[in-house]
Amino acid sequence: MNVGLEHYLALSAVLLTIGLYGALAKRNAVAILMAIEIMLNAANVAFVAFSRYVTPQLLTGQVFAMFVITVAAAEAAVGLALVLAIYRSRRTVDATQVDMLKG
Amino acid sequence: MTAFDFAFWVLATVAVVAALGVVLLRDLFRAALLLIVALMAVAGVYVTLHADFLAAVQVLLYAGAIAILIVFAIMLTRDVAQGNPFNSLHPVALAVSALLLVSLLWAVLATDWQKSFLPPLEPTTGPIADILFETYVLPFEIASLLLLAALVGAIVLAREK
Amino acid sequence: MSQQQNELVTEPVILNMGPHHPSTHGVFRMRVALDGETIVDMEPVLGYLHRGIEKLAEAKTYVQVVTLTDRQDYVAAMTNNMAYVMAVEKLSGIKVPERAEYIRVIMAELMRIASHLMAIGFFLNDLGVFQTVIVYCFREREKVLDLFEMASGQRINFSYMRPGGVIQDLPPQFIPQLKQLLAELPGYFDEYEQLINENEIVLARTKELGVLPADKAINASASGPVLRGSGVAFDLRKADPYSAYPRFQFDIPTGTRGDAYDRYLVRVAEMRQSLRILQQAVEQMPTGPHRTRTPWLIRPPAGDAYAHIESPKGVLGVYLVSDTGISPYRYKVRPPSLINLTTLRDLVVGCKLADCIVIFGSIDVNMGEVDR
Amino acid sequence: MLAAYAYIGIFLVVAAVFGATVLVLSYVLSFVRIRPRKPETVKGTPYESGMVTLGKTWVQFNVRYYLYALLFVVFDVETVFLYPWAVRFKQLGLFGLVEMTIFIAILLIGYAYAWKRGALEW
Amino acid sequence: MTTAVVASDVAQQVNTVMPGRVLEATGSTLVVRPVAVFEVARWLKANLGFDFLECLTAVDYLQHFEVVYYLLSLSSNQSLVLKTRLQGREGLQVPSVTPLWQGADFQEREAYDLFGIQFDGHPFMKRLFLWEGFPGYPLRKDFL
Amino acid sequence: MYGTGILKALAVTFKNALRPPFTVQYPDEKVAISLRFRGYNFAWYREKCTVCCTCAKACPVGIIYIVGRLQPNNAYYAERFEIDTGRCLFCGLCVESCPFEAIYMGREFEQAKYARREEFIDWAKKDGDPRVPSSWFRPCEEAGVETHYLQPEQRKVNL
Amino acid sequence: MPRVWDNFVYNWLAGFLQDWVAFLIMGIVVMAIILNFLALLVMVLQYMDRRLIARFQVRFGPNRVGPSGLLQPIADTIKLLTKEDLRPRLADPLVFTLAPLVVFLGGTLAFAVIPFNRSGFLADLNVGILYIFAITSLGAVGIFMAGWSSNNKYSLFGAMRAVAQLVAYEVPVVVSILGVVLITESLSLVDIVEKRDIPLILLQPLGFLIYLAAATAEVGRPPFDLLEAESELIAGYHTEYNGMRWALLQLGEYVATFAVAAVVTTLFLGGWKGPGPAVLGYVWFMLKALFVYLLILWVRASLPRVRIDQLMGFAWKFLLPLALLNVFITAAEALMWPDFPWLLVPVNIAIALGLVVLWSSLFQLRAYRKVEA
Repeated sequence: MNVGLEHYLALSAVLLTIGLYGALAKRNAVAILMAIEIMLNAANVAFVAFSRYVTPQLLTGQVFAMFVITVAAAEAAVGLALVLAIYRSRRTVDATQVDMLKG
Repeated sequence: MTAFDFAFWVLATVAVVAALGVVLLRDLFRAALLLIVALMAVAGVYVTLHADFLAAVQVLLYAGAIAILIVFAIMLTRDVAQGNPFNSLHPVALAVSALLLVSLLWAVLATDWQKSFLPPLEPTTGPIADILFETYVLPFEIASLLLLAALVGAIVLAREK
Repeated sequence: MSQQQNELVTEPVILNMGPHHPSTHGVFRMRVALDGETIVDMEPVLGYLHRGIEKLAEAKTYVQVVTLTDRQDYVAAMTNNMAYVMAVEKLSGIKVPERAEYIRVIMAELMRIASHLMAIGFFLNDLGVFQTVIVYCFREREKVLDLFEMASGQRINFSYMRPGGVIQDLPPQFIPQLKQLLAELPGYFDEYEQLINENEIVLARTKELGVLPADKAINASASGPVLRGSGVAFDLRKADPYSAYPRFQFDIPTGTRGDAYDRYLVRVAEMRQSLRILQQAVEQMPTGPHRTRTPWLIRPPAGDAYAHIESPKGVLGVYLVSDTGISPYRYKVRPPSLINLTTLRDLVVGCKLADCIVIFGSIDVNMGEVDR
Repeated sequence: MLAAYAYIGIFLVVAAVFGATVLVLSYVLSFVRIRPRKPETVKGTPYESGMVTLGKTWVQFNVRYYLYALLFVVFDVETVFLYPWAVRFKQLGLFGLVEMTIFIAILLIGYAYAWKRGALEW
Repeated sequence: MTTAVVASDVAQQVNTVMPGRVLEATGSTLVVRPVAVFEVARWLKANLGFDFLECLTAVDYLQHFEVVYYLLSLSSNQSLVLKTRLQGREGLQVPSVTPLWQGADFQEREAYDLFGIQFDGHPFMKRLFLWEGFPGYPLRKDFL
Repeated sequence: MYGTGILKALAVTFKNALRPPFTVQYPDEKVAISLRFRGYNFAWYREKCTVCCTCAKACPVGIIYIVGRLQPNNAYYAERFEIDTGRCLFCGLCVESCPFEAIYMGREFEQAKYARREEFIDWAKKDGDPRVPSSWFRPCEEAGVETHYLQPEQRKVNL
Repeated sequence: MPRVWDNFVYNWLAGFLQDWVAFLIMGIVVMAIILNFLALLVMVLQYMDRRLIARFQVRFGPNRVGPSGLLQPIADTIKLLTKEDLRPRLADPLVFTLAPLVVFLGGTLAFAVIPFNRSGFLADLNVGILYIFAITSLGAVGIFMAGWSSNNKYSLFGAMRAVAQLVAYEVPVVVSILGVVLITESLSLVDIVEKRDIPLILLQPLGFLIYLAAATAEVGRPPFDLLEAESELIAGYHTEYNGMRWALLQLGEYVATFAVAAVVTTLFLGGWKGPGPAVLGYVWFMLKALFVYLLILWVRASLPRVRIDQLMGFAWKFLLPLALLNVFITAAEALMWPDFPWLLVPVNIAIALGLVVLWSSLFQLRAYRKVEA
């Protein structure tokens, strides 16, 4: 079977699942962020695959992927800064132990 | 199997294995390095999709910038020695993820996608610019606002004082 | 800084700089506590070159000790010889002939040039010039050492001076060659100044760095270019003129801010003043004996004597105690390098890792002299 | 287009093999007694100016590194948008210039803020 | 030319302020009691302007140890030798002059290292050249 | 200012790059050393030596070892005259102290040996060897010899 | 298909082999040639380095092995091959071994897109410039891996500095090239060379200066060699490396430096263009690239190293604003004179000089010592 849209979507799904699993199951906040980056990449793969196979003459999907990357950069910057801030006050990056809102 | 298929399978395998490594490895630093590998493999996947500009962006931004940010965060939070353990929700997460995977795959395979068989555009840089700077002007400017907000917010959060 | 602010920054790295480090000028060791790149604490650890020269001297005759003094500050051995023989002369009341005094001054000033050349070369090396300036400086230093070799037969460990004068008169070729060198050197110094003085990177790296205020420098007994760089015009050649120095015209160059750059500038200016002194010494050179006859085994009367000279590194003092024996009862050196190091910790704390090396280089110590 | 990338992919593999070969060659030489192999405890210690290492090596680093990385990420994203703009600039014309000026201006606010807050100081 | 101050004059002045501190005054050498070193040094620094401690050393005379301070005044270009004698061979103690002159820091440590003289009030009285635990004090005459 | 200092520095290094090297190709090319050079290969003259051992006493490190034998004519004959040149300071005090001008410093400097014991040399056994005495402390040796040291400019430069 | 492969060998191979097999064989042969050329080039560069530095320092340099020391690099290689393999006990073995490989790849892969001649390139990418920037930043990751895994504090400092340097200079590097892209409207290196007849250094003098400074810094060459500052960090990130691993690190570093020279040649100096027949393109390219390398070398022999905070300040406060200004000035020029006539050459040079002077008087590389509150 020739590689086509379904393959890319399947790859995207697998990556998304791995990312989700990591994001849900990890203790370390930085590891969770890394898992989220994988999820965003999975979404990007889907975007670009659609762009390639559904609208090959229109690169909207790729532009969307660029915006996603931008968002990912912003998310990583703020997320990691948050992790640092939490680490500063709590001396831990264990996401399960961070329950600030409870006071 | 064509060379194109071969490339896809290799890249997809590398991406998935590296992503699994990111999630499963105990050594956080190695996990971060594997994240870079995974991101590069995804860039390769973009290339197979004729999105070469995006692939370069991916390597430049993800592998070059975001990954370095993550590595710095690892060094700053000093938890490398403690490793990268799973939390108590581990089995639940596994179940949820498996469920998601099954449903997603089912959706992917069951849907009859409207494919177009036109040749892809080449080179991509120009058309992207056209869309970006003519159709999506507002999102583009908002992206800069987002980046500004992220910058300011992160500096406020990360500063020592 | 309060505890709150400091939380994410703490956990200093303890780093050993030295003894086997490319830029610790021998075997100096700094135990540095770093926060990121900033130095929060520093402790100098000495003694890797301690050979017990002071103890050894107690078992040698007065003349034999001269060979030990060569090995204290091995880049400026001539001045070590001079300080020591001056102490012996003071202790035993030996008069030195006029010509010998002139020869001594010539040697001391040449030594100052040679030592400062090396200091500048290594200073720039510490700043990160890939060995270039040091090679240039060694080129000139070699010429000075050639003169020394001509007079004393050695390039490093001269043992040239003896109580009562110098061991041997200057060879006939010495003065012409010295004159030639005196004509050449200013051009080379100009070249260094062109290479270094206006270089933006050098300025950025050394200005306002390691500032040693004058009062602090005096309090820390700093001497030599370190003290003069802080703006204190204290030079034993003027303050307590010895040997033939009262007869020469020269100035004491001083700095204004007391930073690493000023110390460098003072060194260059001092080399030019040394040239001036040499010029005058060559012109005024008297004839006569180069040495008064002294017995092979000197037996000074009981007592103590302290002689000090302005060595390239600073005030080099020798304290001798005699018990009328043939060897010193106590031989003590006041090493300028060691005492100039006193302020190092204060200068270094708060700087960057790279600055630490530069400040250390700007003080210009010689570990042979520090540890003895 | 894909062919060009295929070359690069092959080049990557060939270069990696080349690099690995060099390492392996050196490793093989230790079996034919050309390369010495005399392990010793001291040889395995990290070099720290000839002294025993004090304290931990992998310690927490200063947060200033992170602030720089942060700025870097934001401006790297910016440059990524600049490139397609530059390629199509002559078509976009004045409108493109205005657009990009606004974009950069907004980011420069952040830059100025970072400068003001001392994120550019070490 | 650095002039050596006449020690007997200084001794007189010191005696009027702090009687009984000075033991002996010959030439430019002032010998004081060990306990009085810091006081006298402080007085000398404050009143006679001896702001530069050029040299600090010790000598082992077998019966006693002598600690020698070679003081210099940069303003008036005068010099003075201050000495003190410590009897006995064990438990030697002198007040440290480091609070007055930072330059005494390493020199006192050196004297401690090589002679075993404790300088009270020194902030960091550790061996300078030799390692901690070195047996004995090498510059003493009874060492080796 | 404005990077001119950097340009000046570059100019200086460029100027120096055009000069001939000042170092020498050591084993092929040797810089002449001064007549007073206190070096290796002591020149010892048996006929002048009276085995008074002044040199041994003058030596700060005590590396001169002399064995003498009283001859029938009431003169001493040096059977051994050893200097451990491996530990020698080359201070020249032995030369200076010799009352009979029997020992001279040499003008050699290539001293490397394969073992320490080879540095322990019995000069009494090297009677016939050619001697290269240094004129250090013995100005009489200076006569007739010229060229003190080679100026780098005079050297032939081969790159 | 690049034309360098479209030759008789390929046709001959394709005559009796399957198309893709011929393609593969051809590819591997060409790549092996490029790799060996790079390895040889590094030897030459290293020899040049040592000889020329020696010239700047008025000494001889290596001259004992072979005529004029020409065989010195080979002797060094043999020595490095036969060095004992040492690794700190607490080092991370996998990362420690892989790091030199990554550094090597980071430098080498850039050469895949650099056109040595009109048709002398491996691949012509539409995003060639971005590819080079993306790939060379990989080298910094390798350096970071090397320093991190060595379990040595000096190495770790070197690694942190390497990444800090990458982080600081990537942006000026990328922005400074934008002027060139604005003029040539392409990201492909081949197009950029083909597009204009005059070397772009004349139209983009400021961009050239910024790129040269920033790229030198990015590959860690003096005066920005903080990652292996020998007077501070002994050897920085490769303190613990020896033997062949070290050789690979050095190889990667030299290749990366030469890549900078090659990129400068391609973008600003007109690449392979020069008088003479087409084959001479290779020669012209190499000559230009070696000239740029010589400039970098000359600076190395003359200038002291900057401090880490000055390094970062220089990138963020000096180079980045200038590069952005350069982009806008070029854009304005492109609006007014889309063809970039010759008239703009003196104008641009004047603008460049003026801006450099203006900016350096605003921002002085002054010594900065933080006063603790």
